[in-house]
Amino acid sequence: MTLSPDPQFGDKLINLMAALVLVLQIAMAGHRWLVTNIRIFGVQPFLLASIAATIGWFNHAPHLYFAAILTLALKGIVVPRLLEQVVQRVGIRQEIEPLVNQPLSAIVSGGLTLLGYVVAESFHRPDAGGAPESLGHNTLAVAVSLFLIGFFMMINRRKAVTQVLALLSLENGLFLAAISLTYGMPLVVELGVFFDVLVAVMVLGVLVHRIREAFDSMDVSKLDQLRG
Amino acid sequence: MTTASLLPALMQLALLLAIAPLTGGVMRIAKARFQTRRGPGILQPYRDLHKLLKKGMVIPDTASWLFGAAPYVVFLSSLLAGLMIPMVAADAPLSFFGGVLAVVYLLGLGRFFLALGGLDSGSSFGGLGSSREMTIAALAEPAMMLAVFTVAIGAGSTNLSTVAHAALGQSWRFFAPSQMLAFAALLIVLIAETGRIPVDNPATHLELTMIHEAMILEYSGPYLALIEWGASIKQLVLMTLLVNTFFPFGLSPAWAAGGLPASLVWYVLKLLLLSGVIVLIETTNAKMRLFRVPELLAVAFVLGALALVSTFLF
Amino acid sequence: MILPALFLVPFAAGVLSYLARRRQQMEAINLGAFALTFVLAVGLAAQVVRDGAVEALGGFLYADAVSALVAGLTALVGLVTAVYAVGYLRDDERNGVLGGAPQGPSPHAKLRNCYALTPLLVASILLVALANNLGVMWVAIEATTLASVFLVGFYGRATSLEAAWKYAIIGGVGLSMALFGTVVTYYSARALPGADTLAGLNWSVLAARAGELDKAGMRLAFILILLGYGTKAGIAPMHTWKPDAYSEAPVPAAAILSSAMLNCALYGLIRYYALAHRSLGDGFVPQLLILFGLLSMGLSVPFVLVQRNFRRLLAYHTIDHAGIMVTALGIGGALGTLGLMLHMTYHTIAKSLLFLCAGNVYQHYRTDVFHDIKEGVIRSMPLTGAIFLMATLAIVGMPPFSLFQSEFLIVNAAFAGGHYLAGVLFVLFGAGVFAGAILHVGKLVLGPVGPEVPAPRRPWRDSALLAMGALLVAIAFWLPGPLLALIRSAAQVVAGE
Amino acid sequence: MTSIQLLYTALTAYACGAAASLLVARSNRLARFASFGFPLLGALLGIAASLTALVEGTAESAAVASGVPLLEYSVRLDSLSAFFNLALSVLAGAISTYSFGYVAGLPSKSAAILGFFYNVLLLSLTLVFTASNVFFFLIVWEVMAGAAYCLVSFDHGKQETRQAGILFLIMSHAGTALLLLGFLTLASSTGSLSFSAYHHAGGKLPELQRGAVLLLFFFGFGVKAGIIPVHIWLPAAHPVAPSNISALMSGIVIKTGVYGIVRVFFYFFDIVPVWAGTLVLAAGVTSALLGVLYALMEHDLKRLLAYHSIENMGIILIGVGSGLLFRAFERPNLAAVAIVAALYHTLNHAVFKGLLFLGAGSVLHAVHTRNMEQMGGLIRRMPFTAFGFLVGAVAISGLPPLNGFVSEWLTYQALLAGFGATGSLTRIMFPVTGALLALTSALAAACFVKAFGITFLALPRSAEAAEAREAPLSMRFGMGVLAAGCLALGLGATWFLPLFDTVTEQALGVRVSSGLVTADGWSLNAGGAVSTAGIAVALTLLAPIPALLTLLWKRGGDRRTGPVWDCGLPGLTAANQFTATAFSKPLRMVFSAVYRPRREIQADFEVSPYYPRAIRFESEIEPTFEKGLYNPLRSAILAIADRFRAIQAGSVHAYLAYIFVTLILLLVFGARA
Repeated sequence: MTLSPDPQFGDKLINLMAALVLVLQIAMAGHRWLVTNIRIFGVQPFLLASIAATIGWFNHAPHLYFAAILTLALKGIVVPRLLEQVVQRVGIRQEIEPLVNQPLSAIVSGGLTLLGYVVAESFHRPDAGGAPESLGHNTLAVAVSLFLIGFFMMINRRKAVTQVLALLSLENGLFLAAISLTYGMPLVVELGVFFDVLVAVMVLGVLVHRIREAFDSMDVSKLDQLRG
Repeated sequence: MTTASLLPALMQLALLLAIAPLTGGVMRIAKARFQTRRGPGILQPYRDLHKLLKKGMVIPDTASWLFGAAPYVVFLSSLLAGLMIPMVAADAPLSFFGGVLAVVYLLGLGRFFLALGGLDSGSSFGGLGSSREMTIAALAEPAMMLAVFTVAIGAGSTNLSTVAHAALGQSWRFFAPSQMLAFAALLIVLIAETGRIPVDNPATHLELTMIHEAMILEYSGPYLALIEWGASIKQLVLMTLLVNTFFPFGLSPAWAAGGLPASLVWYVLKLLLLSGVIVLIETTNAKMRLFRVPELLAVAFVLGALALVSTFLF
Repeated sequence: MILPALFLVPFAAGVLSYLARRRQQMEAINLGAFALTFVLAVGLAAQVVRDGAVEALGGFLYADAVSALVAGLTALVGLVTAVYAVGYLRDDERNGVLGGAPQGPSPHAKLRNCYALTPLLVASILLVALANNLGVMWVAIEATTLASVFLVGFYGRATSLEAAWKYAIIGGVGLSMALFGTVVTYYSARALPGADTLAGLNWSVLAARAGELDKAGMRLAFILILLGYGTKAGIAPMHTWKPDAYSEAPVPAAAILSSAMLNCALYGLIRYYALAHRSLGDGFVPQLLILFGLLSMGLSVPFVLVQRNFRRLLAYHTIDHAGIMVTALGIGGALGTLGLMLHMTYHTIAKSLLFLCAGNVYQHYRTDVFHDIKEGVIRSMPLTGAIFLMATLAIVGMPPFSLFQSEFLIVNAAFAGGHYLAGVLFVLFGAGVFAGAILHVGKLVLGPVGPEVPAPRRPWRDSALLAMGALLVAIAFWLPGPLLALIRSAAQVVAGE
Repeated sequence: MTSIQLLYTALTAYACGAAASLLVARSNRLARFASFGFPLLGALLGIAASLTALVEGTAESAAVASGVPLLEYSVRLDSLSAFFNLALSVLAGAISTYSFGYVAGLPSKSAAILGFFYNVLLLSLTLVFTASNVFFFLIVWEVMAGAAYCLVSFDHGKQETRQAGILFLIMSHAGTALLLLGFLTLASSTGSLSFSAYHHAGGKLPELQRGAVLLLFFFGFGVKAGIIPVHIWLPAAHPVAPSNISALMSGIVIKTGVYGIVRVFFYFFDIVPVWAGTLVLAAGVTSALLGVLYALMEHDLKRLLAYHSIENMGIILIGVGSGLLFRAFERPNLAAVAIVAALYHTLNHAVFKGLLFLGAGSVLHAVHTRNMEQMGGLIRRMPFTAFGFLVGAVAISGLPPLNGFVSEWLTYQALLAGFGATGSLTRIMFPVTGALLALTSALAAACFVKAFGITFLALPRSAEAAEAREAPLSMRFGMGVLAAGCLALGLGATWFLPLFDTVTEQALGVRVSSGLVTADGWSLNAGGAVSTAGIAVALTLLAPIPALLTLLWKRGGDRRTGPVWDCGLPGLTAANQFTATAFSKPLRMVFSAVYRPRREIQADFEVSPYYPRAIRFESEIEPTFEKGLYNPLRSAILAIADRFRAIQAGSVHAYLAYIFVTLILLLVFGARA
């Protein structure tokens, strides 16, 4: 409580961290190595948790700390570990082999970021940036961009694990939107969402495992028996 | 039906029965003369009928009751049609039973049964004749209807008595283009319907060219007589239709004793003239191939259509 | 106390079944629970008809007529499929279909999965209908996906896993969009008093003050929700998981997915429609809905026409009907929403019945490809065949079956509302789907006597079939007064009148 | 009882029949009595109801609300409804009687199922003719189609039957879709679903909508009526149904299309544009002529009859179309005559086509084939059926003095009057139509000479035909009723026609049909007189003449049977006889432009081609509409649909991309107001 809560500062801080998350996301989209991807993904939750904590601090919203901790624990620590284990155990190739090559992916990601800003424009109120109650609202553009880039990654990834990874990174955008726009959903909802994410990761993990057993491959583009 | 109309009916009936074979005889002898032959004599059709009626008959063992019914239907329908047309007086005795449409359809009824009779024996000639007869009749029908319509539209009614009265009222009507065209169309139809050259040859018994004769090949004796007689009545009906609608000169307006003899004379004269025309056509043309007949009838159809168009053009 | 019990009963049944050791126990638990659920749902409906909307747990659960209708339909489908499932799964077990891969789960484990997951699925669907908070509703809808992924992958075949994967991934993306929409909605409601409490995302609160919502926010939220819950409902072009999932899931589960779960996704959409429409007015929201509805209807036509597999055919039918209902929602107004609610009711009954019929055919012939069945189904299975044909006629909107009534109301509403093009396309696509369905099912059901032996008696399956079939015929001619009242007030809730 | 109460009892009887036939499905005998006894009763009640309504000229209505707004079950029995119901009831009575015997050989369950759908069909038909709001009309309309589908598919073991049923149902539904659109356009302009609100409402629509509505209704009802070019289901579906059902289908189900057209064009519109009347007239002529031409080429007895149904629908539409034109030219009296002609032909066609199909059914029942080339000689084995069929054949050929002649005569008179009554360009259409009608009816006569001659006359062409047995009493009775109907409607035309007074009065505000009958009650008088009764009497009175002639001369002549002239071959066999194909050969050649015949002759010979061992001859005509219109359409639709399958090619990436692109598009174009 020594630091005086200057909303202006908070706003800058949040924007900076949000921008970092976005950079990481684009880096993921453009990066070639699977393990690196997982690691980058592992860094994102730290930034997100920080954003949550910052907003919670400036708005005196203690439940955001809770959300921050949950995110950190779940997405920052548990999920990356799990994924790395899967990668180790399955022994899949390290290279990602996206459908669209890396430079182009990066360009597409840039375009999607642009779109994020276009969408968020109607919500953008530069004058209100300093007030604590609208702190972080301007990160909506980042959130939308994160979401879209994550979505793009899902399309762009061949392997089941990488698709899961992309899905989770897409949800990071959601989280950012939730904390920055609304300072977190009501706690029950927040808990439910986390629980669902957890179960979803488990479900997808089991599926990945079974698919590998059944197909001897993690390449989901080979799953094309069901047509028409 | 009152007794007043019964007498004319009986008279016309008698006239029909009597002069129908005669028309055939006249035409036969005229044809012979045109071909510089002597011919069989004008009364030959009566002799033929007499002979046929007198003879016994052989019914095909494959035939059913229909075989026997057909000659009666043919005969009766022609006869009834004859009572619906004006012959010597504009007032046809049974014109209130039906106009020109009824006449056409009654003749159709006879043809229908005759064709069935042709099929009934099981002989392939009968079938062949029925098939060709029905085909030609069907193709002649639209031309006939158009011509009939032209006449009916002119008179404002399909009732033949009304038509005849209307015709009497307008002298020199024939020279209206519509009437001439309609007459031409109907003449072609008449030739087709009565089975004359160039459509059919009533005198042939050559397998491949027979139409009407093939159909009735299995008939003999009195049945054949009825069919022949019926056919001659039909021919007379159509000819009468032609002469009295298009050339109503001398036609007595009603069944009044005064006008009748003159009317009868006129009637016979007109018939003779028409017979001459038909015979002229017969002798100057060769029989057509069956599949050329539709072309002829198409000509008739076009004539009929033109007739119709000219009723409101001129 | 009906409200919490309604979803807790199947939830408990799911947990208990997972713990149960013997098949008979699982069957008994399922049957009992679903029967109880059905009774509770009817009780709830009666209460709602009588008293209007009810709340429980301090407003956490809320049931108005729409909720009661969706819950009631879910419970009905649950009960009927539970009866059917007993026969179906026994048959599967007898025929060794559950054997699976050597290292996969044992047949018993599979059965347990099925018997545990089905009630959980139903429980989450019921929670969707009963949750007042839109966030909780999202959680519950996500839960339905999670509960059903393994149902889709039940048989463990390569194709089942493929279907399950697609279902999970596409569903995951869809629900992320829906969550995003939920967040944006919450954001749009920030100006409302009490926005920062749990009740801030309660539908009953939002709906009452929908006019005060942030318009730009609601617009974005609606797009995201439409795509998100639309994915769950299988609206084109987010429909692609549907044929795969429906044709691979065990038939009782497929029946639930195609009727109750569709309703639940539409339910989510309907709730948001009410908010967005009240906030944004006519124009954007209805147009978007009509556009996607017609796209779904139109896109299902070619697939229905050239379909080779009857379970996939039914899936495309569901896409078509999702489109119909979304179009109806877009057309809106008193008539459109009434048509929607009626259609939801009728479709639920007819579609679940169709899946049950398809299940019988599939189990008897061991194939779901039209071409492989050379004889007329009606010859070896008269009851199934006759009901299959009847239900097909019903689902394509052939009178006297009641789907005609609802579709008629919808088209009528379209014309009355000036959506002429939509009305014409609606009818056109309807005719296309009709042609396809009759072409295929007519050939499947009717035909010569074949070499196949007549099917043995199947008491569980046939009684489920008969019950549902009788219901389908009955509602064609007569809708009970209270049910009609429920449907009408549900329509009023949506139309906001 | 009032007419509507009678109608209710009739409906109840049909409903009981449907329910009872399923309840007693275990016994064939009971099932037959339930399935056909109740509808017989219903038919009698229906006749009573219709006659009451027709004579009194009342229009009673009743309604039941469904609870759902707008959806109401309402009926109204006005004179037009009553008239169509009369035709239905007459036919239903005869067919029900016939069916007692017809289904006797079926397994009891099949008989019960047949009976169930039969009753449902009758019930829905009655309601189609009386339903008085859009919702209810469409329901019963589709129920009718559904029941008819089930009946057509009754013998579904055969591929042909299944395909015909499906074709029927799909086309019928497509027609219903058009109707739905038409009705809804009316509904959106009037704000009501009740027929009574549409009275003359069509004319008030904007021009474009009015045109659209007219076309929608014409083709929507036209499908059911089987008019060319939307007819192809009819020759497929009618032959494969059980014959009693074919009779009902051809006799009355297709008439629902006529009912609809008349109802819409005359009641919902005060005046339709000239082009619409011309369209109906042209469709009528086309259907009539092409219908009979296709019929001529058939040697499947029932399909031949089915094509004749198309022909007769054409004739009916000629009447309707000229009625519309007269109305457009403000000649209500003439319009009324035309309508009377059309409606009378509707009734007549129901009776004689019903009779012919029942006759064909008896033949099928006896020889188990529809192929005429395997029949022959049945007149001796089945004299009653043959006579019934002959009566039907004479009637359908429009020959006096039977009923077909009367209605065709009225049609001719309407057409003739049209020449003087309408504008200069349209007037020429009428006599040309008349000429083509004449061609049609002459061809019909040729066709029935063939149908009757090949089927019933000469030698049997197959062992089964030689062993044929006459139909049982109930079947004969059913045919007898309809044969008597042909006679009565023909000879008693002057007596029946005044029934149309209330119909034309409600439709056009004029009563003409009593005026068509002359004061003495013998003749019809409309631009010419005709008296079928007179013709019949005169024929009878003249009959002694030929009899007398033959008697007078025949003293010495005897009458013996002998063999047919067989060109000296050893005896006539069935193989020497003229065949149906041969019979229609001249017409096939004359109209080769229409038929585009294809023939193939293959001769096997050993030494010289002049002495062939075997000759195989194959000839078929081109199914123009199937080949030129429907097959390409179908293939195109299926090919396009097949292309769409690429969307669902199994790639989860593609699936995700669809969603992604949609999302992007919506965000770009939709997110900002």
